[in-house]
Amino acid sequence: MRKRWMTSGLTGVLLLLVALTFLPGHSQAQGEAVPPATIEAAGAETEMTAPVAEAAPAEEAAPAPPTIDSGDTAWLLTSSALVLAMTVPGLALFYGGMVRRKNVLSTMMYSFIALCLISIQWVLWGYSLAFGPDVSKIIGNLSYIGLSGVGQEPFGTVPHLAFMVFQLVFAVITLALITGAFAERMKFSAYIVVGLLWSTFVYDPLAHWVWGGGWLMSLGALDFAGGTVVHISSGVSALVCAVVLGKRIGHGKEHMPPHNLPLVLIGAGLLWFGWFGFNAGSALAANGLAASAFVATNTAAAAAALAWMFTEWAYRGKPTLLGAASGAVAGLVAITPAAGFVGPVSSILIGIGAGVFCYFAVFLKGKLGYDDSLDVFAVHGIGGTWGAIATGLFANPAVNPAGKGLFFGNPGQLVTQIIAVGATWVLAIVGTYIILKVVDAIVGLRATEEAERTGLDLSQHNESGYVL
Amino acid sequence: MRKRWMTSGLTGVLLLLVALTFLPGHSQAQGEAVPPATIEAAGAETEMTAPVAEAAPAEEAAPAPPTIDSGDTAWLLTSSALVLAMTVPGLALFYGGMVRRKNVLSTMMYSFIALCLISIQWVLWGYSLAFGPDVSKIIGNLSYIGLSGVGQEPFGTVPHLAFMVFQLVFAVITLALITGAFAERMKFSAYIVVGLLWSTFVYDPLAHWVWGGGWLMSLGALDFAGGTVVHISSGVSALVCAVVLGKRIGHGKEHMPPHNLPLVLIGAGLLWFGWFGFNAGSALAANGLAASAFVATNTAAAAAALAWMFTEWAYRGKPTLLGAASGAVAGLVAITPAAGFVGPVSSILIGIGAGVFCYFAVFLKGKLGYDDSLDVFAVHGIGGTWGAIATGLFANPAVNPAGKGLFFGNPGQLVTQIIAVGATWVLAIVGTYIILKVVDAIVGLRATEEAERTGLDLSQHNESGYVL
Amino acid sequence: MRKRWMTSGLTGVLLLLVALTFLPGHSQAQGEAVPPATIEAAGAETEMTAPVAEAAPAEEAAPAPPTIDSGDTAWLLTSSALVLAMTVPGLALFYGGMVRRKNVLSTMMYSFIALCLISIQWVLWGYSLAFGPDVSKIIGNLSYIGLSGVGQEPFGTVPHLAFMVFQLVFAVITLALITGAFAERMKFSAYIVVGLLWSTFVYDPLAHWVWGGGWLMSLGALDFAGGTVVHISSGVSALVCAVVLGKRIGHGKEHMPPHNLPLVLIGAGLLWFGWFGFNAGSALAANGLAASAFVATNTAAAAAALAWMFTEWAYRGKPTLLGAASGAVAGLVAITPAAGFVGPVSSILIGIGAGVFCYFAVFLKGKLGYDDSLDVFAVHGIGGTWGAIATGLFANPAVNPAGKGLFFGNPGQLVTQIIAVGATWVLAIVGTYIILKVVDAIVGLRATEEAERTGLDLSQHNESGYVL
Amino acid sequence: MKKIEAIIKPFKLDEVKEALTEIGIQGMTVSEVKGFGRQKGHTETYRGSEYTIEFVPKIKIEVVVTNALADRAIQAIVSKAKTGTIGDGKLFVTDLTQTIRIRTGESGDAAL
Amino acid sequence: MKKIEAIIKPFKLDEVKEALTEIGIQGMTVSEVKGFGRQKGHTETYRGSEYTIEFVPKIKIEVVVTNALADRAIQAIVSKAKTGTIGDGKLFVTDLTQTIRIRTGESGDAAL
Amino acid sequence: MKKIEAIIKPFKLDEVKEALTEIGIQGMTVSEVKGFGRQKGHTETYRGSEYTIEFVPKIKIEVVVTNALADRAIQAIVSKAKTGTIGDGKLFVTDLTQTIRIRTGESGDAAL
Ligand SMILES: Nc1ncnc2c1ncn2[C@@H]1O[C@H](COP(=O)(O)OP(=O)(O)O)[C@@H](O)[C@H]1O
Ligand SMILES: Nc1ncnc2c1ncn2[C@@H]1O[C@H](COP(=O)(O)OP(=O)(O)O)[C@@H](O)[C@H]1O
Ligand SMILES: Nc1ncnc2c1ncn2[C@@H]1O[C@H](COP(=O)(O)OP(=O)(O)O)[C@@H](O)[C@H]1O
Repeated sequence: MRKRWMTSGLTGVLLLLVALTFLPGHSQAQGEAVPPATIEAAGAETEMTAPVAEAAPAEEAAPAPPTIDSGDTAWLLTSSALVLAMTVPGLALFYGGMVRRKNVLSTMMYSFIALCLISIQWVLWGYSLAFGPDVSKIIGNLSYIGLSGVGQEPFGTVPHLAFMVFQLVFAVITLALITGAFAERMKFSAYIVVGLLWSTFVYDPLAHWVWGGGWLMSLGALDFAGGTVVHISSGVSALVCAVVLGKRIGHGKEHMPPHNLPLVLIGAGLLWFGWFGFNAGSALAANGLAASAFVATNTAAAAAALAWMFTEWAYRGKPTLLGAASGAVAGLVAITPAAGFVGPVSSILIGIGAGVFCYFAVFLKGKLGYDDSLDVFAVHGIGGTWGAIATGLFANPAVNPAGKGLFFGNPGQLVTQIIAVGATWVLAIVGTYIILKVVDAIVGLRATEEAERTGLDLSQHNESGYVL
Repeated sequence: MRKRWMTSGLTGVLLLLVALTFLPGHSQAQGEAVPPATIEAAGAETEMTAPVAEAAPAEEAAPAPPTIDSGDTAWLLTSSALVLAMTVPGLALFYGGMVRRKNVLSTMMYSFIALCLISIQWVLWGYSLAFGPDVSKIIGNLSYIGLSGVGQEPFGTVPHLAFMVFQLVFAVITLALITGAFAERMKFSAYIVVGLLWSTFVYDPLAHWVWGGGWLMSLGALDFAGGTVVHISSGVSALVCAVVLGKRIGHGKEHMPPHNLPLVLIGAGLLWFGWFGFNAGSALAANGLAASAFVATNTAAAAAALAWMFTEWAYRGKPTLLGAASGAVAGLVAITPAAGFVGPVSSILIGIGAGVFCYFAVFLKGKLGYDDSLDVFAVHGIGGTWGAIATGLFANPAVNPAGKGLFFGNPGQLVTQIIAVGATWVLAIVGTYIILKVVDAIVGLRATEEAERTGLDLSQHNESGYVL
Repeated sequence: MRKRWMTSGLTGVLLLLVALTFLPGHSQAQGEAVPPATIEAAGAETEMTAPVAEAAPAEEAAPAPPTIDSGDTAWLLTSSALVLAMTVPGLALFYGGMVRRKNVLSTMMYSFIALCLISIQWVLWGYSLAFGPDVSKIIGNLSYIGLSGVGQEPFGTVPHLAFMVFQLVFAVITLALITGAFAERMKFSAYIVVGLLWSTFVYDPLAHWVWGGGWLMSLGALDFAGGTVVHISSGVSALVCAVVLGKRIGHGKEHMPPHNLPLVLIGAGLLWFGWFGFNAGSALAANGLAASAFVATNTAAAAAALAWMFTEWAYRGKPTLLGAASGAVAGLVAITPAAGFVGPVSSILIGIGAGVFCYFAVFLKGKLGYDDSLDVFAVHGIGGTWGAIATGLFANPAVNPAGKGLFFGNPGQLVTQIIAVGATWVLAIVGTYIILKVVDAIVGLRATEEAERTGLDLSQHNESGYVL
Repeated sequence: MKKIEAIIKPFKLDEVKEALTEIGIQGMTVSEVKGFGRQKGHTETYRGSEYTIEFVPKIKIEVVVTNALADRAIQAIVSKAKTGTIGDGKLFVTDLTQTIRIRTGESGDAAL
Repeated sequence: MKKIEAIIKPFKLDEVKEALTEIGIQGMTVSEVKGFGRQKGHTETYRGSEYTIEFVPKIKIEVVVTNALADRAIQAIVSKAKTGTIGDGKLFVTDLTQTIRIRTGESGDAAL
Repeated sequence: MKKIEAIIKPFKLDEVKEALTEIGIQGMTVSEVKGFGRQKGHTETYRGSEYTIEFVPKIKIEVVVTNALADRAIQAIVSKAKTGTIGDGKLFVTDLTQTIRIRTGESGDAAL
């Protein structure tokens, strides 16, 4: 039965794709065929959609046709690879090491499949929804479906496809981040459906709002590399997941220590490493701004790791590796929206805030009693919110003329940031809640009690992590 | 005895190298001294040997002296580092996690030593055989021995040494890939000899045929990043190894599950990450074509992972992490020859084909009864063959004017591809078979039964993987 | 008590930072505001401080204002990320896998905290001491404190901040390397203090001497990427630590095998991978010299791995994975000072020397009886010394006109190299000894006997590496 | 002096331990074992081949008790370890001839 | 009721298990142990230092059988675990005073 | 024939092993166990939550000896495993009814 259903499903998909390949309008041939006028339009649009476009000082004045810069392209391709490595193996390890041994594979699988699913979703329709020509400041239209019209032509100073794939890896990791909230209990089949829906109905619109020409972009909200789009959205959605799915069996009674902390450290290290692509790559060029974002990223991560560690040392008597690593991630989260707008000393302050606030958010979880397995909300939700607000405080026009925060004389920016944060929270809560309820009704979200006790590795995947 | 022999061997090698350093003709000094005429010749040759050379539209028209482009060089150096990381730690982990605990180190050692051995072989003579000035379309001559004449001068838009080292890491991984077939049973000393011979007598000529100005290149065979040279050659040679060495003790009777799947996932992740260097780096420039190859690579990997996973789900009732990871690798293999010639939708189809075909190839192995320990043939042999043929089907001149496949009106390309595939199969089978038989006669290929039972880690290396 | 102390400490630091952010002189605003004259001065200084500056043939002749090259910037940012990955996760794994299970986290933590601490120290004062305007050829002045005046403006062909962060990751790894000597027994709190003092009073001056315009630079000592600054300094300091701290309990009596060799191999692989950034990045440009350094790096690593392996095979009867991996690291160490000055064949010889000398240095340790837990002195101290001297032998002006060694007719270079080596040894021994004695007196260096027996993971961090 | 060995389901360990301490037992020794029995194992699939693993993870508790306490201890273990489903495990009792506390050299009941 | 403990070579486990089930034994408990004995261990080398590991990996099988079955069980184990080379292992038999199936509370022969 | 089981502190294994070989005992079997007793465990902290782990890692030595050697063996173990601090462990002795060397089929004292 299932077999027949799957086979025919696959066949259908295949036929569709074959059609897509040969439909004249959808062939990538377009890439080359784009007339100069269209290219210039694309160029102009770049200036509009690229996160740092506002930084370009002479955008109106220079009507020279856009050309590809090999250095900028090298950096953007490198950055895309780095961001991919954040999800797999980075996040897969960070999360996989933190669960119990019996769930290591299922937890890693969530990240791995996020990469696979969204890589296809983004190419087929996600990019079009997020970055396709704007419809009412809400969503992109469908003209880029199957990457029709997205080719090797310049988009700013890089090939359009390079910009597309850089955005793709952001969409991937955002979904993967959420999985830490429901690790050790969500059914794999439900996850696939939830993932596709969430990315399409929450991530894609949000990316459009902030980066793709939507209303938050028009409002002037600053988000250099994804504080709202990636971190608040995933962190808040994670909280919704934790609440809707309920606690793991034994939560609060049984001891559930991380089964493999060295894996967690490899993961944290790869996240830090890849985050340079995430933040410094968001300059979309290999220039001074990229270097500045690079430095802010590193500095904030270090400061936050130390802040978490010392806070824990003061409150619990011992500094821990997991604490330091969690702090580093919190700092990376918080600096994400600010990376291209603040100097190194501000980034230390943002980092310290992240380390302290996120530590107490984890602490509070214990009091509030929901079971966000791997603290996605405390780290990404709270860290992202702090970062988005801090951007409104610390943005320094000497670093980037496009951003001027409260401390540099522009209180309006803080208000804009708060609006952006609020909008993201609302979209994430409402969108995620509806999706979960629908999928729960149709497929069921949670693994059975027996499956959960045995562990999801065996019950969902017929595999064991280790034979040692 | 052995000690004395080794010591004097080492001394001999040392003296030779010292001689090589100071022989005027072999000093790298040449690099700087090359007269303009020679440089132009080298430039022209670039156009001939570089995989994508045909893409250059105006090669005859532009007699400007070649210069180094910093962006292209940055990308090629980055790509070389990425491809190196595919072998160590990437493949070492992918393979090392899949064997039994008692063989983890010996399996990793195969990859690590492939890197060390071939790094020296390539510098001393391998590069010269593969990319030295052509002799009868069969092999390079010896004029680049010890990298004599290979220096910092431009080769296309990158330093010649950068092109050399990019090719080096390809030679490394090709040998390392084969080791999955005889893991858990080949003697380490035999492996060293087999590795050196195989690389010299199979890989180097083949690289010359396809990329270095040999007969397959003249014929117009398309292989963007190594479908024939790397994957078919290693996959088919792996099959020969599996058959010649025979089965592992207990094969088919004992359960031999992977001992550490998280390591396998780290490995798969690093392979995916590094493959961007492999494929997009093969554009030899940071341009639109590189971006296009990057996107095709990612898309095919994702599609193949899903295809394998759903196929297994349909046939076995559960999706597995090892299946999804294997599918991703199969997709990466299949897109390799096509990466710079096809658009994103075609790459989805190529990926789906790879996932399904390779899954069934693994399945068939069970029926045919040979023991290819880690399925190198099923994944690289079959995946590579499918990719080479698919290139002849899907190559789209709008993506790259150098390639036009059957579906775009050029059936001749398919025939050329089939010839290239056939030639590679023949060279790999014959060459590998002869080498194995010779080494078996002289050194013996297999570890003793007791060594195999104890595990190769202890018996070959006096080490244990873990003390947990 | 401790809690209150810590809280008020944190508050103090915070206030200081806030002050730093808004002090006009320290704002990064400067970056943009630098008048052209200053920029040119910075440019000139670049030529002076950049390791390869001497290679620029026409430095006086070309008064064109410096501009940022996107390709060079892309490569330097990529290289910085690569070098960061050498410490975390690279070195953390290399060292973490080699200790006993009960100390895996504390050992990894040393590396992780080196990254966090020095990332802040360097931004606040370290960079200024090392690369700030020179004071008496001994130390930089404090004008770059808090990165005041270090911004997006060009420094050579890259943004000044990119150069700064590239140097930062070198300072990080140097401290992290030392930790292998006292792993499994130094108190975590003592380590933090020692680390900060060591980096400030040993590393920063030494970097200034060799790269920042100090007396060794004036003398013409060659150190392309850190043979003296990074490897001799860490290796010799490691020896001092091993002697001052004394042996681990049970050393020489109990068997202390590496608990997880696959982690060691991942670490070694990431070190190799990252070392391309370390050495080829030190060209500060994506050019022929970078390619040449890249090739020398790879070749020496491979040669040294084989040399160590064959030496061990001859003397102990079996080749080991740990031996091959250690050899590769020894080769990478030895080629570091020479990477931009020698051709590929010389780098084979340097690699072979490294493999053999470091093997015997480890061997000697056994005889001399000090307990350098992870052989930092044998690998980095001896390997670095050999590399610095070898640079004086093999430096080939055809590779880089800035370096001419004994074998190319310049015996004076060898003398200079020996002076540089000697000065580094002296600074490292004296500085480290004083720091250790001071910290021992105030905080105490060693964990208690019970803490050491239980393992530092539990006793210092309340954590266990694995629950398998 | 009796030695009670019980093979139980791993997630029951905490409950059993508490029940034993409640009746005054101050020590026990625990190890991880694999059990084969009526409870069927599970299937694992690797690259399309299926294997059945017949061994199930279990915990073995060894507790030495005075004759006086033996019955209550057995009772405590059996009642807490029971779920009523296949695979709950077994309990075996042996006589000991001697017991020593290494720290003090005490023997017999005093050693526990 | 007897408890048979056998220390055997790890790769013999499957054969022994089959032989036991063939004679009608439905359960057993297995654990990983390290043995020291006449069979010499192996040498390990780390960075040039050599160490001899004297402990060899072994499998311990514990199977409780009725007195009636004991001899056949012993016979089955000894014949299947034997390779004839040093290190084949030992077999020890103890008397049990009580046996309980936790799931049902059955005791004695019915508990097996 | 007696079976001595001793639960000891892990770092004492080597000394105990040597003491036993000195008095002529040629074999033993060792396994890793977790002990619960008077010795308190340790605290672990993960992301700010603290847990107390009550089980302490121990080594179990099982050695079968002839009745003649039993007392000296017990003496050797107790004296070498003792540190005098809490958690040194216990030693238990059981009677065996049968012993076989699998390689040869020898039984009784000859099997050891
Ligand atoms: N004869 C036996 N000897 C030793 N251990 C046994 C024996 N029979 C069962 N066991 C142990 O008890 C566990 C549970 O037995 P099983 O037959 O699965 O269920 P139940 O005890 O509910 O009948 C087994 O996994 C095994 O560890
Ligand atoms: N006296 C003993 N008490 C407990 N276990 C023993 C004893 N002697 C041997 N063993 C176990 O039996 C295993 C095999 O013993 P060994 O002397 O190596 O070979 P063989 O049994 O062939 O004589 C040992 O590894 C150990 O686990
Ligand atoms: N009644 C018992 N039955 C089985 N094992 C026991 C018993 N009491 C103690 N043990 C074992 O002995 C170890 C040491 O016991 P403990 O009470 O901590 O210290 P001590 O033996 O010094 O009094 C425990 O960790 C446990 O493994």
